[in-house]
Amino acid sequence: MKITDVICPFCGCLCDDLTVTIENNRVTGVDNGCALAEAKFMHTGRLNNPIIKDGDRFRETGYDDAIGAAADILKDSERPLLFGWSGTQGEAQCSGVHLCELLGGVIDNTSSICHGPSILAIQEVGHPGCTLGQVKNRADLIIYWGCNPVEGHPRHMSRYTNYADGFFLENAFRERKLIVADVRKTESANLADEFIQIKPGGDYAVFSALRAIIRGKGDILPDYVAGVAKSQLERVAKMCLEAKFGAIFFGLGLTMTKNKYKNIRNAIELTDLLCRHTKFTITPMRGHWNVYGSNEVMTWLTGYPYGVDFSRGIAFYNPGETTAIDILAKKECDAMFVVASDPAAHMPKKCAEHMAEIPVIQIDPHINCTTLLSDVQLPVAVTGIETPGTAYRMDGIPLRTKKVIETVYPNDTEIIDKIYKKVLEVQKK
Amino acid sequence: MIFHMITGRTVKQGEGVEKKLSADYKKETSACRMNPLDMMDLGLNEGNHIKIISDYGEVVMTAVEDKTLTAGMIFIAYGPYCNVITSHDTHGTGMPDYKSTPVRIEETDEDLKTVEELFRGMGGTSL
Amino acid sequence: MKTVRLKRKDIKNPYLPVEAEKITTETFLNNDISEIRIWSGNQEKILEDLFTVDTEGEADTAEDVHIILSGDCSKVKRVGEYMTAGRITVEGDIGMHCGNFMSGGLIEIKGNADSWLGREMRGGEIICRGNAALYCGSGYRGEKKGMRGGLIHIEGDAGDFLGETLWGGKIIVDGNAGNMPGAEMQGGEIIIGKDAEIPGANMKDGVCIICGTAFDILPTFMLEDGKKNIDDFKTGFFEFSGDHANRKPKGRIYAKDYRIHQ
Amino acid sequence: MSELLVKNAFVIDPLNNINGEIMDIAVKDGKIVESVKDTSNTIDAKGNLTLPGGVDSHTHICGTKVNFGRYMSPEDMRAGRGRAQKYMYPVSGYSVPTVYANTYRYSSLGYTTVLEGAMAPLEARHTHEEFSYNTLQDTMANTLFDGNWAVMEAVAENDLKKVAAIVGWTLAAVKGFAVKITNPGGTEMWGWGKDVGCMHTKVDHFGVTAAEITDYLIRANELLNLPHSAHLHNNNLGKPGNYKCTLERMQRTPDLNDKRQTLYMTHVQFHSYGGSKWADFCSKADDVAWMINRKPQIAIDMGQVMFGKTTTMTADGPMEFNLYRLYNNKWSNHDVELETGSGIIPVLYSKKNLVNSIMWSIGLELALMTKNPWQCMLATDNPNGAPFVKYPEVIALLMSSKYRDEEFSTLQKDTEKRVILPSLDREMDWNEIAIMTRAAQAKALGIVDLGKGHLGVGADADIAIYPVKTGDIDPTQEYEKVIEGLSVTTHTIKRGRTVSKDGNCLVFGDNATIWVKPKISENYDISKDPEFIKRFERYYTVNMANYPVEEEYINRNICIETETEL
Repeated sequence: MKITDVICPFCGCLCDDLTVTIENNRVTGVDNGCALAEAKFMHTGRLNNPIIKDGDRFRETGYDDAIGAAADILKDSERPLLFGWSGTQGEAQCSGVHLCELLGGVIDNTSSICHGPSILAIQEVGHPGCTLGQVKNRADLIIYWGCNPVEGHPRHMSRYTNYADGFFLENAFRERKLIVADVRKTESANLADEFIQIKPGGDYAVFSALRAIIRGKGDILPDYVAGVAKSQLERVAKMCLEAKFGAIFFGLGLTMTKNKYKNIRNAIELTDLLCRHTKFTITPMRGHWNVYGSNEVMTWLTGYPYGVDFSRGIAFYNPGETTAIDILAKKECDAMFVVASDPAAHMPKKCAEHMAEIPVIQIDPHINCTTLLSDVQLPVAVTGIETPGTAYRMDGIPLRTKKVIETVYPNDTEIIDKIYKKVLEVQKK
Repeated sequence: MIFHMITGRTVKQGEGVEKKLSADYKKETSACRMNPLDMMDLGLNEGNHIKIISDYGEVVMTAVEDKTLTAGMIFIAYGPYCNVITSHDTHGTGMPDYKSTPVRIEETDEDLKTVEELFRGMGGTSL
Repeated sequence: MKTVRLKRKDIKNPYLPVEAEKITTETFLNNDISEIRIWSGNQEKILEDLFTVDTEGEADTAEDVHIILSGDCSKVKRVGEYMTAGRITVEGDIGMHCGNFMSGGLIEIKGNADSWLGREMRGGEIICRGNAALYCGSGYRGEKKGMRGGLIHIEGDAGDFLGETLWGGKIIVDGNAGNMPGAEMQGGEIIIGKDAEIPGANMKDGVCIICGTAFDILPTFMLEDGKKNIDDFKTGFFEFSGDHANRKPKGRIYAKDYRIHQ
Repeated sequence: MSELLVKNAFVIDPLNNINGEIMDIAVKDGKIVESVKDTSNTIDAKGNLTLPGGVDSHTHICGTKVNFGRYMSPEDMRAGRGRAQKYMYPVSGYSVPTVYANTYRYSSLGYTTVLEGAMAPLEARHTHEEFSYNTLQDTMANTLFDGNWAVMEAVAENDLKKVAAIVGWTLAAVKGFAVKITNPGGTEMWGWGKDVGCMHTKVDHFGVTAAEITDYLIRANELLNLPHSAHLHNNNLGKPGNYKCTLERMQRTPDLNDKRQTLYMTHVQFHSYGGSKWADFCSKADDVAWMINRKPQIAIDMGQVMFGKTTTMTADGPMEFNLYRLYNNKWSNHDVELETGSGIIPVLYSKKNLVNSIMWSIGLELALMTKNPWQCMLATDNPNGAPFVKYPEVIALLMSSKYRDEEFSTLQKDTEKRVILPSLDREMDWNEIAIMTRAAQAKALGIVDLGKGHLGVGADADIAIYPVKTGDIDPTQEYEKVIEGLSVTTHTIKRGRTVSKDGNCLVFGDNATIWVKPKISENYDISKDPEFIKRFERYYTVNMANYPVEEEYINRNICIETETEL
């Protein structure tokens, strides 16, 4: 059986044109998808049953037992951290926020370690953006800054930018110019008309320099800015000003490097400035398929996109204080609830060490690094393959991911709702 | 010599995110890619084991040549290996220095740890 | 004059943050301290659960109250929030957000201060004998105006984003400042005794003085002709105008020495 | 199911011509009935003012741009934080608060039905997801067609029925309620950083004008026999001299419907500006009101501005960019492919500012000079003019010239040279306020037949009881009591249940989404049109199969199926 128009639950591109072949309730083929999509749909490495840590080993158990154990840990916690959320359905994210309010915990999603700094920048200066189709149909200049779509978002260029058809471009591939800015010559950079190679940590200065050039203050600049020749910057500024529609995409090369969110603020201010001359937009290359959904859900429920502290029953937000890395590294939480992400694999060692010290509950279909630090893990259905649910694309478009095969596993929402009920029950006692 | 460590996504690392205890994932995330000239300076050949040391820890990886990197820069795919040496300092922004931790590199005879061994060292449980 | 001595009790989890915005001078005008609530993690407590309290003397106005904090207060946040008058002395370290929105009075910290010291401060004075961590004298997320008045004096070093979005008032750091002091500043004055990195990024107005070396000065700052004397002691400083990434900026950086970002 | 009796209610129910009578209201199974047998469940209204539940016919509470307003504004969020209560979740925010905050605050103001003013079809799921948390009001969504490529192409082909076919399919697919046109043509031009002005500039490439787009959508709306009329945010919003554009739009609107208006023009305050630049900016509310008074086919809402901080948000991308250039504060923009755009900036309306003071005056002038209150709804274009929590103050201003004069004396002093407000002595009565806040809105939206906006037998038992005894206070003098009395109901009853009492919500709530599904014959089913499909698949970045909003998103819902001429 072939199922068409399937949405890929891997990266923020949320490609919705996959065709998945199913035989005997197993995915046997994925058409149109990239290598990452194929790996996702043909996944292995599942955890079969709930497990509970017992001494220095795990033992298998039933769902009721594991839910009870999870509720016991959470009810005793004076500062639980609920982390993850980017790899699950919007419905589960909503349940997670409500659970956090009930517990008086801190809820944070993986954006604090991907585009959280972009959000901080947006909160300072706003965000001139658009949906990806706007870029595909109009843009004659594409800029990838600090990101490598060939590796990170393999179909981004073919669906939305350089290799996509465009309504207003006769020959989109030829008419579109591509600029790539990075600290190293990535595969994406090899495709560029103009490659800006910046010394690590120099992005901020380069944005400032471009703004000065566009304001007619180029004369004050030195010959080189962060390793980039002034003549190249002038050329790039000219390309931007001559574009009818320019679209900047940026990645973790800006958020994770020195100056963090200030890099993005500067990039946005450059975009704002260019909008006074022509049309420009800027879009973060969101990583996890539904990380933007976790920001949306948390925003409409709590008012803030990530890093929300409900310790006192009201929402308090201050990334750097209420975000997962800071809390773990400073040992400020006494229990952790992980849903649909693998912090142990992606956080600095000091954070993992604290996870080993405190009780950790994980809701995830797979055995992963966090499993090794968990006290309880409940396996669930894979959202977007075994259970449907809402997801938000990197440009904010909401889509409903599909269920393509049957499963015996409950989904994230069901498990979290059960834990919620159980916590209510034990709190009353 | 101080190297500037950048960590990031790769296709192979992405393919492995749901099988993190596999040999493929280990291979991809424990590869330290570096400029060939830097390798020459350190007397390293492709596949040599190296110890990478930062203010935050040390870890054994495999040296892999990568001409896209300029001298003084190393690239490691996201994963449990680079985490051992990554700075957890977020500078008040929530984001650690995933792309800006300074490290030192030495050749070593030590073996690479498996992912499970790495976590056992931090207090994790074996499966 | 009323003196209130608060000593942090030993508790089982020393890492758990405590929120204690009630520890401010006005609170102790009332002699009944049994109703003073503070939070330890998600648990609402009364002050005496976490502190031993020892009061002497009487006061009719906040001006006459002196709070002395001792014991490990490095996780005690929001002390002196909205303080208008009087005095707080911290014998050791203090947690985040000390002196938020403070408009008058004096806070003296004998140890180190954690991040967001004097956030959105309006007036009064904070002296920190040790180091101050990140975002000292800064604003809040998304808010255009940061500290608007008053004085913060750090005798040690300050961390990154010192005086971010500074709008008014004065910050003095005797030691080094971290990355990006005075980012987005639109007024006020920052004086750094030693070195700093990327000062005044995107500033529109205000003054940032660096008595040591200003590292990685942004290329969008323009070196003005001739050297300047700030006062009798700070002489022969380089003067930069900027940040010229902005339209008609009025900001000034003075530095004893500098390195251009290259 | 349950029965309820509201006793001793001082009822004003304009749609049923009840203007202040003490009555009992009987409720059974969520509807108003003649009488009930079981009187165990009784609310004593004690002679207090009792109105049909409030209806807001133009507000921004749910969806992509509203949420982006929240996302970018932690400084606004911290202004309105509250903790959980038994039936209330924690809330945050003032001008763009969280969904729960909106629904709780609307409920304590006595509102039971709200219309989200702008939903991009491509992002409709988002609006519906948020609707499901807006539990205490029934919800519906204006659906944006201002820059819809297929519509513009059909207009260029002079094919009215095709326009209707596209609109009909889209509304049903995205579970929308009405046709919204925001700066027609302008949002498409904004894709190139341009605007259309008013209203005869041709849109690049598509070759149609704003006037034509609106003309066609007005007629298509009637062909589809939709409950609400076309709902227009006109071109040139916020520009000095734009009143001419407003007048021309009114002038060229035909009268096509005898049950309601043919065109709903929203936040007309922002469209009644004289002058040619900010320096000679002035009110032209008298000209605009004069036209409204001659045109029964037009209904408007005020778009009142109130002083203080708020956040502006609209699908009108180019307008928000112009505002950004004035304020130089943060600015967000979000263009939606093939459909529309949007923009957001925070603003501060200040009494010290001459332009702001004139804007404040214009909104009130419009309401006071529109003779027929059924043609003028009370709204602030929440949160653009002000957050809706200011409605009681707006009402008090309309009821008291004393209050207006007192406020006026605190404005920038040149204001009096640019407006006529001080010369207006009309003071509205309770009945007129009831019309402007529920009855006229329900009528304009075409939902009276669904049982909204009135308290007749068969109506939904959506009832608001305010702690106001109209006989005991003189609203022309005691405006503070008006504000206080209308700010928090003693009871807000939704579908027969008390959902909010003295500002506390008593239930989690269970709203319904009202949407339309025009019945269109096979021949006009645009989703089967090969050319439409081809262009869709080629230029959208979402496959057509993934575009329609699934039933899962509208659990409780009321579908209005309409008989059409297609």
